[in-house]
Amino acid sequence: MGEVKLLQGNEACVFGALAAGVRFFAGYPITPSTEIANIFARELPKIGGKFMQMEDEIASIGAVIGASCTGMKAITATSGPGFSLMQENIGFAAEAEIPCVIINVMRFGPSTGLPTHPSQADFMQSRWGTHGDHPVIVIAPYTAREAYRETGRAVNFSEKYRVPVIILMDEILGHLRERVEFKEEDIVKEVNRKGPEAGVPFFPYEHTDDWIPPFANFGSGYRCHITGLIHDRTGFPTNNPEIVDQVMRRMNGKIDKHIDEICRISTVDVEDAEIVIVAFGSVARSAAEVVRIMRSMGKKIGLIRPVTLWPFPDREIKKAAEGKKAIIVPEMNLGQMVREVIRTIEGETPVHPLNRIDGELITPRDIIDFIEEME
Amino acid sequence: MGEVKLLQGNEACVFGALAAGVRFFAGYPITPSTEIANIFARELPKIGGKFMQMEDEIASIGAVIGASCTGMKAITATSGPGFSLMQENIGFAAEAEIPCVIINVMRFGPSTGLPTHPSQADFMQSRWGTHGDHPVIVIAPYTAREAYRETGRAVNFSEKYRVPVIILMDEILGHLRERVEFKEEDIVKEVNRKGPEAGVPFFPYEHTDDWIPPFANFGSGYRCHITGLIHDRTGFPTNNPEIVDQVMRRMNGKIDKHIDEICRISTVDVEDAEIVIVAFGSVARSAAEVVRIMRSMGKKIGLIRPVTLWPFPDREIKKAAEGKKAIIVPEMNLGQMVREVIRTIEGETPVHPLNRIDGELITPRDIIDFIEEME
Amino acid sequence: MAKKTFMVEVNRKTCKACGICIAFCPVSVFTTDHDDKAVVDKPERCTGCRQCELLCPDYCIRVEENSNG
Amino acid sequence: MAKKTFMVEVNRKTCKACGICIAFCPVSVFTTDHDDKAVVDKPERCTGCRQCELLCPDYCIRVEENSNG
Amino acid sequence: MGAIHEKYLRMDKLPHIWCPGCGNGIIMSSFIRAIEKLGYEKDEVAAVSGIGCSGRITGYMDFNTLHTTHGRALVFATGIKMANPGLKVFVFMGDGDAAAIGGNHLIHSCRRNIDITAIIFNNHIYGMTGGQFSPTTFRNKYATTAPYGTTDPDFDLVNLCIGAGASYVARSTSYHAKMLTDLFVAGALHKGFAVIEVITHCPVNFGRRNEFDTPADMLRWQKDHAVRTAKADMVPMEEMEGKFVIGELIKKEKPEYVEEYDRLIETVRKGDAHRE
Amino acid sequence: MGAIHEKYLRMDKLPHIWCPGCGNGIIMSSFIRAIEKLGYEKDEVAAVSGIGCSGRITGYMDFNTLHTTHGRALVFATGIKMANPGLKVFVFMGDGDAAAIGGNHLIHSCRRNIDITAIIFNNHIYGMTGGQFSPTTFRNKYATTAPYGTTDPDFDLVNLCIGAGASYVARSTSYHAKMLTDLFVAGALHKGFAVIEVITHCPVNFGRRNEFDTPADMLRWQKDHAVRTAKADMVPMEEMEGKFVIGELIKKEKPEYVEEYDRLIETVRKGDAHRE
Amino acid sequence: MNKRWEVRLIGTGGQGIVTVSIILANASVKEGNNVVQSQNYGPEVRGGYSTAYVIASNKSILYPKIDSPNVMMVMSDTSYKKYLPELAEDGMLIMNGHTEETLPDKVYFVPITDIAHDKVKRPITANIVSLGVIVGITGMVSEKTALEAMEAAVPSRALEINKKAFALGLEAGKAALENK
Amino acid sequence: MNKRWEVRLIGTGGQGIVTVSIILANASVKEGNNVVQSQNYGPEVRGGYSTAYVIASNKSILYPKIDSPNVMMVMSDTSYKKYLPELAEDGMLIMNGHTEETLPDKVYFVPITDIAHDKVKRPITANIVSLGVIVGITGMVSEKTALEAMEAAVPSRALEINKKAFALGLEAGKAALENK
Ligand SMILES: Cc1ncc(C[n+]2csc(CCOP(=O)(O)OP(=O)(O)O)c2C)c(N)n1
Ligand SMILES: Cc1ncc(C[n+]2csc(CCOP(=O)(O)OP(=O)(O)O)c2C)c(N)n1
Ligand code: SF4
Ligand code: SF4
Ligand code: SF4
Ligand code: SF4
Ligand code: SF4
Ligand code: SF4
Ligand SMILES: [Mg+2]
Ligand SMILES: [Mg+2]
Repeated sequence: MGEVKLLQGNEACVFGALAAGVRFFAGYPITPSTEIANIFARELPKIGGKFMQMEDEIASIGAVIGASCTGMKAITATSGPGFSLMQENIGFAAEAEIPCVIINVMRFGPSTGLPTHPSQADFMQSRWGTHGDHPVIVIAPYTAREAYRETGRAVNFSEKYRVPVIILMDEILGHLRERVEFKEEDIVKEVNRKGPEAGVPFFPYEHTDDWIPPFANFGSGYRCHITGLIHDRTGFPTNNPEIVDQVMRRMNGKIDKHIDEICRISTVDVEDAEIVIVAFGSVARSAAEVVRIMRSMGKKIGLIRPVTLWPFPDREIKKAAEGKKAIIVPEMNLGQMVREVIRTIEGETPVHPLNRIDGELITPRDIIDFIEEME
Repeated sequence: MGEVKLLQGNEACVFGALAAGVRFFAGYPITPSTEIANIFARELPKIGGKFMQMEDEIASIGAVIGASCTGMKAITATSGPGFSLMQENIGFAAEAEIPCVIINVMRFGPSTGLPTHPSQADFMQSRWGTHGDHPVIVIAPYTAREAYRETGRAVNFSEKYRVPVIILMDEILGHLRERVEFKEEDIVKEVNRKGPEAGVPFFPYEHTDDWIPPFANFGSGYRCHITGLIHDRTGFPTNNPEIVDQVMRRMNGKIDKHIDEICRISTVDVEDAEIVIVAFGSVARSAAEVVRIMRSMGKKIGLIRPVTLWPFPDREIKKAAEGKKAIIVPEMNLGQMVREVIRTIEGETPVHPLNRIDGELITPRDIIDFIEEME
Repeated sequence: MAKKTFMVEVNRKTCKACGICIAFCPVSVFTTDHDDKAVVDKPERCTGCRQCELLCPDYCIRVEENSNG
Repeated sequence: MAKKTFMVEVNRKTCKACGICIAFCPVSVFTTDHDDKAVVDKPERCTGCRQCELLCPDYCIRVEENSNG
Repeated sequence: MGAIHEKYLRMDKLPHIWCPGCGNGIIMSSFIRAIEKLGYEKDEVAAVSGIGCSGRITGYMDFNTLHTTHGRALVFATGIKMANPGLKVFVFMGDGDAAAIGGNHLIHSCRRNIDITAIIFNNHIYGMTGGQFSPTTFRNKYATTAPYGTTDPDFDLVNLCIGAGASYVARSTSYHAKMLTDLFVAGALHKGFAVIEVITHCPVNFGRRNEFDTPADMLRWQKDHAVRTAKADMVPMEEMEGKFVIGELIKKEKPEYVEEYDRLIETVRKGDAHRE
Repeated sequence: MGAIHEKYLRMDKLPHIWCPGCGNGIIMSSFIRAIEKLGYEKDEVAAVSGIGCSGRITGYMDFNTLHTTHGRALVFATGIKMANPGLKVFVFMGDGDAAAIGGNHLIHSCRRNIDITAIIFNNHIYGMTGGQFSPTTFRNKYATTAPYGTTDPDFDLVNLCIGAGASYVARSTSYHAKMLTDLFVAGALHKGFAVIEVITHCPVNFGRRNEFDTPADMLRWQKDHAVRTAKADMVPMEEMEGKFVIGELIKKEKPEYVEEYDRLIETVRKGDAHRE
Repeated sequence: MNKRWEVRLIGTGGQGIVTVSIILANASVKEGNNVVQSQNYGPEVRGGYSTAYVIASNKSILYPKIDSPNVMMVMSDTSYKKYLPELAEDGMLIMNGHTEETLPDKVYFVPITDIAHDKVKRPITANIVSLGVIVGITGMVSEKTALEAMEAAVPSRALEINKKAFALGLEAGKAALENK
Repeated sequence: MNKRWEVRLIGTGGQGIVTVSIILANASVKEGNNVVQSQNYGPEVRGGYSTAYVIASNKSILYPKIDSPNVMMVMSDTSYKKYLPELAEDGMLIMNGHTEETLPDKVYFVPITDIAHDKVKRPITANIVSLGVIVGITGMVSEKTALEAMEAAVPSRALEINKKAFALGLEAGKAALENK
C-alpha cells in the first residue's frame, strides 16, 4: 500500500483481478480492451495462472465458465461486438450460477462502429443482452484506481453471489494512464465461493437462508450436475411450475436480497444541491469537474455517480432527487441511463438528458452550457 | 380473402412473409420456432424462393442480410438462444441499414431454460440486445391472424425504413392452431425499398427529407460500399464528430420520425375504464378475456395492447393512463414492460406488475384474483 | 462338462418395445407380447453371447450363466 | 535493334518508404532519400521486369518502355 | 440393468428420455464400460455435453457433469481441463452440436490437441428439434427441412478432424458396441485430443422419414456399411462406395496443450523465458 | 499508379491505411489484375470482407462492396450468391477472420461448395488489433499475447479446407504477385467454392516482433520457403521441413450449391419432387 | 353448434393424439366454429405423457387453455377416477379399455387399442379409431366433416385403412353411448 | 511543481511519441504529481497523425482531456502557425526542424530528427531526443527523473544509445531556450 504508479485503466483491471485471486483468463482480442489480454498473457504464467486465446468470444466465455466449474477464478475481457457474442453463455452462467467476470470496455457502436472511440451505449445491453430473466451485476469504475478496486470487488461478488459480474468501462478509461496511489481501502480481500457444508446433505441449488447455494467444485467429490435447463435444487431439470417459480425467484432475487452490499454510489455535494447530475464512468469525471467549477461560482450543483449500475440504485437516486430543481443525466449515448432515472423518480423532479453521440467525451463545458441554458 | 383456415401461429408468419414478398429464408432450427423453418423449406422452392439451413444463427442472420443486399426480401426465425447469438449481426443490419426480419418465438429462459414453455422475457433484449445505440422495430402479434398480418407489416417496415424488424411471439402463439378468417384488412400489400432516383446524384446514406436513404441493390449498377463502421452519406467510414453526430441521429431518429405509422396499439374498453390492463402477446388474450368477464360483472376494466412494442408507445400509454385508478401490467416475466410503463407514466397513476415466471400462461383467473385483491 | 446354460431376464417395466434384442439375438430367444415388448420365449437356446444386453438401449436385459447347467 | 530502355517513376507523395522496390529491383535502379523514400537513381539499368511495380504496396511506381531506345 | 449401470448411472433419473430403440442408450452403456475398464474414479471424471438428444447423456451418468449450451461443450471442457488437468474430461456431442454450430470449436480443439476425449453421436439428423437435416446428412435424404430431399453435401467428420490437425480420430457405430468401448478407452488413453465419431441411429426422426421401419433395420444398415480399418485396404474401391471405415483412423504424437502451457509456466517462473 | 489501379480502385480513398510495406497492398493489386483478366464488369462483382486490416480492402475497390462483421464475411457472401447468382462473389479475410472466429463458416463453405472465391490474407497475426497470435501463427513466435512465444499449434489452412471437402484450394504468397493473379483467375473460374490462401507479411505487428527488420526481409522469407507444386514432389522430405507448397493444391469436381438448389426448385415447380 | 367444447386428449408420445386433435379442430372449423388447438410439447414427452387440446365455440376464443374440459379421452391409463375431478360438470370421459366396474354416467370405456389391433389389424390406427369414438360419443362434429378432415390429414396410401378405423371407432362410440 | 502542465505531442504513427508521453508522465508521477496520459487511437492513425497527451498537476485531475495545451510538440510538420491558436496563453510550441523566420516568443525550432540522424546516428531515437528537448525547454520534470523514467522504458540493449539521444536533446533544448 501507499504504492504509487502510473497505471492504465485496462492494466488496473488486470491487477485488481489478480489480487482477487483470478488465475485464468480466456479471451479474444478486441479494441479497446486488448491490453487486458496482453497483460494477462504476460502476468498469469508468472504466478502459475493460465492464459488462453480462444477462437472467438463465445469460446472465451465458455472456457471461463468451464474453468470456474473447477473452482478457479476466471475472467474475460472484450468490447461491444464480442460482448454481443458472449450473451448466450452469459445467460448460461447466470442460470447455472457459475461465478465469472466479464470486462466490457465500451467502444462506439452499433456494429463495428468507431472501434477506437468511447461510448456508454452498452448500458442497457449489459443488463438485458441475453434472453430470459436473469440476474447480473454491472459495475462501472471511473478512474484507474477504481478500476483496480472494482474489478476486485467484481470477482468477489461473482464468487459470493454465484453470478456473472460485468465491469463496464469506456475506451477513455480503458486507455487512460493515470497516477494511482493505493490506499488501505484499495486492498482487495479475496472472497471465495461457499462450499458444501460437512455433515449436511448437499444440494447444489439449495434455497439457503441467504439465497446463495453452496458450490461444489468439479473434482471435489460431489459429482453435481450443472445445466442451463431450469433445474430444481438438486440441479436436475424440472418443469414443475411451482418449482420453476421458486427457483426463478430465488435465482433472480438473490441479488436484490443483497442489494445494500452490492450497490455502491458515490456522491459529491448532493445534500444542498439544487441541480443534481447523475453520471457514470468517464462522463462522471467531467461532471465532477463541473461541480468543482460551478460550486466555485456559487452554484449549487451536486453529482450522483452510480458505481454499481445494475441493479440500478433506485432507492438512492430517488432519495437524492427529492426536492431538487432538476436532474441532469449526461451520457455518451442517446439516453439509456436516463430512462432508469425517469422510471425511478416517477415524475418527482424534472429529468433532463444530455447526450453526445459523436464519439467524443462529454466535456465540462458541455454540461455547464447545458445547465446555463436550462436556467 | 374470406378464406377460412386452421392456422398455427408459426405457420401464419410464413404465409404473411411470403405475401409480403419474402423469397429467402436462412435459419437454424430451434424450439419453438422450428415449424417456421420447416414450412419455409416446403414453400419457398414452390415459388422460386430459396431456403437455406445454415451452420448456426450467426450465419443465418448473416446470409439474410447478404441476400437483402441484392434486393431480395429475406427473413429468419429463432428463439432465445439463437436470438442472443444473432445480436451482433442485428446491430450490423441496423448500422448498415439493411432491411431484414427476425422472428423470435420466445421460450422460457435464460439459457436453455424450458425450451417448450412460453415466456415474454425477451422484451427488453429485443430492444437492447446488441451493443451501441441502434434503431429497431419490434412487433408482437397475439393471434394467428395477426401473426400473418403483422409479419407482412414487419417485412414492409424493414423495407421502407431500412431497419431490422423483430417479430416477438411466444411459444403459445407459435404453436397454437386456430381458425383464421382472412378479411379485407388482412391483405398484405407489398412495399419495396426506395431505390436511387434517376438524374439525382446518389448517396447510399443520404439524409433525405424522410430520413430514409435510398438503397441501391448489389448488381444494380451503383457499386456502393456498405460497412458496419460509422460512415458518412457516401457510405465510407468517418470519425469526424460532427458527421458522426448527424448520421447517428438520423439513423436512430428515422424510426421516431415515423412513429405514427409504426406504432400500433389496440384497446378494449379503455375510455371509461377505472382499471386498465396493459398486456401484449398471449397474455393479452387472457387480459381480453378478463375484460369480457369483468365487464359482464359490471366492473370498469379496459385493455391496452401494444402491438408495436418498440418504439414503445409512450404517448398512447400515457394518455390512456390519465385519470385511471390503476394500471396492471401482467407479463410472463419478472417485470420488463412494466418498467417502460412506469417510465412513461411518470407517477401519474399507480402501476402494478403481475408476473408469472413458472413457464405457464397467465390465466384470466390470475388477473381477476389480482384485481380483486388489489381493491 | 455339461453345455453352459443361461438365464435371460427382460424388465418389462423399462422395456420400450424397440425390437432390437429380438432382431439381433442370433438364436431367437425372444418374442413379443401384445405391447410389442420383448419376452423371453426360448431361454434354453441362449448361448450367452450377450448381444442383447449390449444392444438394449434401455438396459432391460440381464443374461446370467446358470451356475449348474 | 537497339536495347529497350525504360522510364521509371516513383510518386514521392504516396511512397511510404517501405524499401521493397529497392530490395527487389534486380539491377539496383533505386536508392533512398533522407526520408527513406525510394528514388530512381540509375534508370538506365532498368530491364523492365516490373518487379518493383508488382510489389510496391502503394502503387507508387510506374515503369514505361521508352518509345525509342 | 447390470451392475455396471448401477455403479455409473444415476439410477433415479432413469428411464432416460430417449425414444424406443434410440442409439444413445447403447452408446452410454458402451461408455460406462470404458470407464470401468479405464478404472477411473467417478470423482475424477468430468463429462460435458451440448444441447441435443445426445446432450442429455450427462444427466444420467454419475460423474461431474456439465450440460452446456448448443455447440459449445468443447470450450467449456477446455476451460475445465486447463484449470484442473487432473480431471479426465469427456465431451459428448450430437452431429449438429459438434459439426454445425460447434464446428469451429471442434476444429480448434483438434488444432490445440488438448487432452480431452470427444465423442460425437452422429445420427445424421437434428434429433432434439424434430428431424432437420444436419451437416452430416447424406445427399437426397429426407428431413423436416428437406421435404424434397437434401441438396446440401455432407461433411466427413473424420476427414474434417484430420484436416484440422487432430492427433487421434476413430469411428465406429452404435451397432459395434464392444468396439465402441475399446475406442473410448483408447481415446482416453491417448495423450491429446481424441475424437471418436459414433455413427448412430435416430429411428424416430431419421429412420421413419428415410425408409427404415425399425431401429433394428438401422443397426443392420450400420453393420452392412461399416468396414473395419484392417479390412478397408483390401476391399476394392468400387465396393467401398457408400460404405465407411470404422476403427482408429489416425493416431499420432503431437505435443499436448496443457502440458505445453505448464512447461511455459515453469520456464517463466524460472526466469528462463526469452521475452520479445 | 497504373491504369489498372485507376480503373478498379476508388482513387479518392487512397492512400490506403495499410502500414508501409504491408502485403495487403500487393494482394489488392494482384486481385484487380485478375478481374481485368477475367473481363468481369465492375457492376457484376461483389467483394465482401470481414474485419481486420485485410478487411479494409473492400473500401478501396470499385465494386459492390460489403465490409461485414469479424469472421462473418462468408455467410453474408453466401446470402448474396444465393439471392443473385449472377454476381461474381469474392470474399477477403484475414487469418483471424477466416480461421479463428470465422473458422466454422470457412469449413461449411467448403462443404457446401457454393460458387464463391475466398481469399485469405494469412499474415500469421492479428494485424488490426495490434499483434496477437492467430491460429496460423507458428509455434514459438512472439506476439502481444505470446510474450514468451506461442505454445499453441497452428492450422494448415490448406489441409483444413481439404478436410472440410473443398473442391478448389490453392496457396501462394504476397511475394509471388503474378502467380496470385493467376490463382485468383483460376479460383474465380472454378465452379464451386475456391479458397486461395495468400501467405502475406505484416511487417509492423508480426515482423518487428519476430526478427524481420524490414518488409523486404519478410518477402525474402516467403521466396525462400515457398516450393511450387510442380517441384514439391521432387524435393526430398527433409528439405520440405519448414517450407510450404504453393500452387493449386486441390481441384476437383463437386456439384455447385446454388445450381443444385435451382435444380430442386425446377423439380418442385414441375411437380416432380418426391415428397417424404 | 351452440356449445363450447373443451376437449383434452391424453396419451403417450407417438400415439398420434395430436393428429386426432388437429383433425377434430379442422372438422370443427369446417362447421363454422371458432377453434383453437394446442398441445404440450417437451422433450420429456418422448415416451412420456402427451396431451392435446381443442376448444371449439361459436363465440370468439381468446384465452387458449382449458381448465375444465367437457370431453376427455385417455389412451394409456385405465384408472378413470383420477381424471374425473378435472372434468367439467357436463363432461364426458372416454377411456381406452375394458372394465367390469359400474361406471358413473359420464364415463365411457371403449377398447380402442383392441379395435385397432384386432379389427383394423393395424395397431397404428388406434388414434383414428379414437377419433371415431369421440365423434360417436360426443357428436361435437358431424361424421361427415370429421371424415373429410381425416381424409385431408392422412397420406393417401393409408386412406382406406384409416377409413375403416374411423368407421369402427364411430360404431363403437355410438354403441357405448347407447349402452348408457 | 506549482503549475498545471497540459502537454500535447503530435507526430505520425511509428515515431514513438506515445512512448515519450508515457515517459514524461512517469517522470512527473515520480515527482509527486497527479498525472494522466492518453492518446488518440485508431486504425486511421497508421501512417497518419498520432497525438499523445499528458496532464500533470498537483491537484487531482478528473476531466482527462486537453483543451488548450501549454506545451505542444510537433514532429512532422513545420508550419507552426496553424498550431499557435490552439496553444494556451503561457504555452510553448516546439517544432522539429529549422527555420529562418523570426519566431514568436513561444515558438522553438529544434532539429530533432537531424540530431537523431546525424549526431546519435540512429534515426529511431528521434523520440528520445524529443524527450530531452521538451525537458530542456519546459523543465516540467527534472533531468534526473526524466532520465530515470526513460531508462525504465527502453530495452536494456538500447539503453546507451538512448542516453546519448536524451543528452543531446536536452542540450539542444536548453540551447533553444537560451537563444530566446
Ligand atoms: C443456440 C441454439 N440454437 C439452436 C438450438 C436448438 N437445438 C437444440 S438441439 C439442436 C440440434 C440437435 O441435433 P444434434 O446436435 O445432432 O443432436 P441430436 O439431438 O441429434 O442428438 C438444436 C438445433 C439451441 N438449443 N441453441
Ligand atoms: C466480434 C469481434 N471480435 C473481435 C474483434 C476485434 N478484431 C478486429 S480485427 C481482428 C483480428 C485481425 O486479424 P486478422 O483477421 O488476421 O486480420 P488482419 O488484421 O491480420 O488482416 C480482431 C480480433 C472484432 N472486430 N469483432
Ligand atoms: S445372450 Fe445372445 S443368445 Fe442369449 S438371449 Fe442374448 S442375444 Fe440371444
Ligand atoms: S432391446 Fe431392450 S427395450 Fe428393446 S425390445 Fe429388447 S428389451 Fe425392450
Ligand atoms: S522494372 Fe525491374 S529492373 Fe526496372 S526498376 Fe523495376 S524492378 Fe528494377
Ligand atoms: S515499394 Fe513503393 S512504397 Fe515501398 S519504397 Fe518503393 S515506392 Fe515506396
Ligand atoms: S429423436 Fe432420435 S436421437 Fe432423439 S431420442 Fe429420439 S430416436 Fe434418439
Ligand atoms: S498492422 Fe500489419 S497487416 Fe495491418 S496494415 Fe500494418 S502491416 Fe499490414
Ligand atoms: Mg444428431
Ligand atoms: Mg492476420
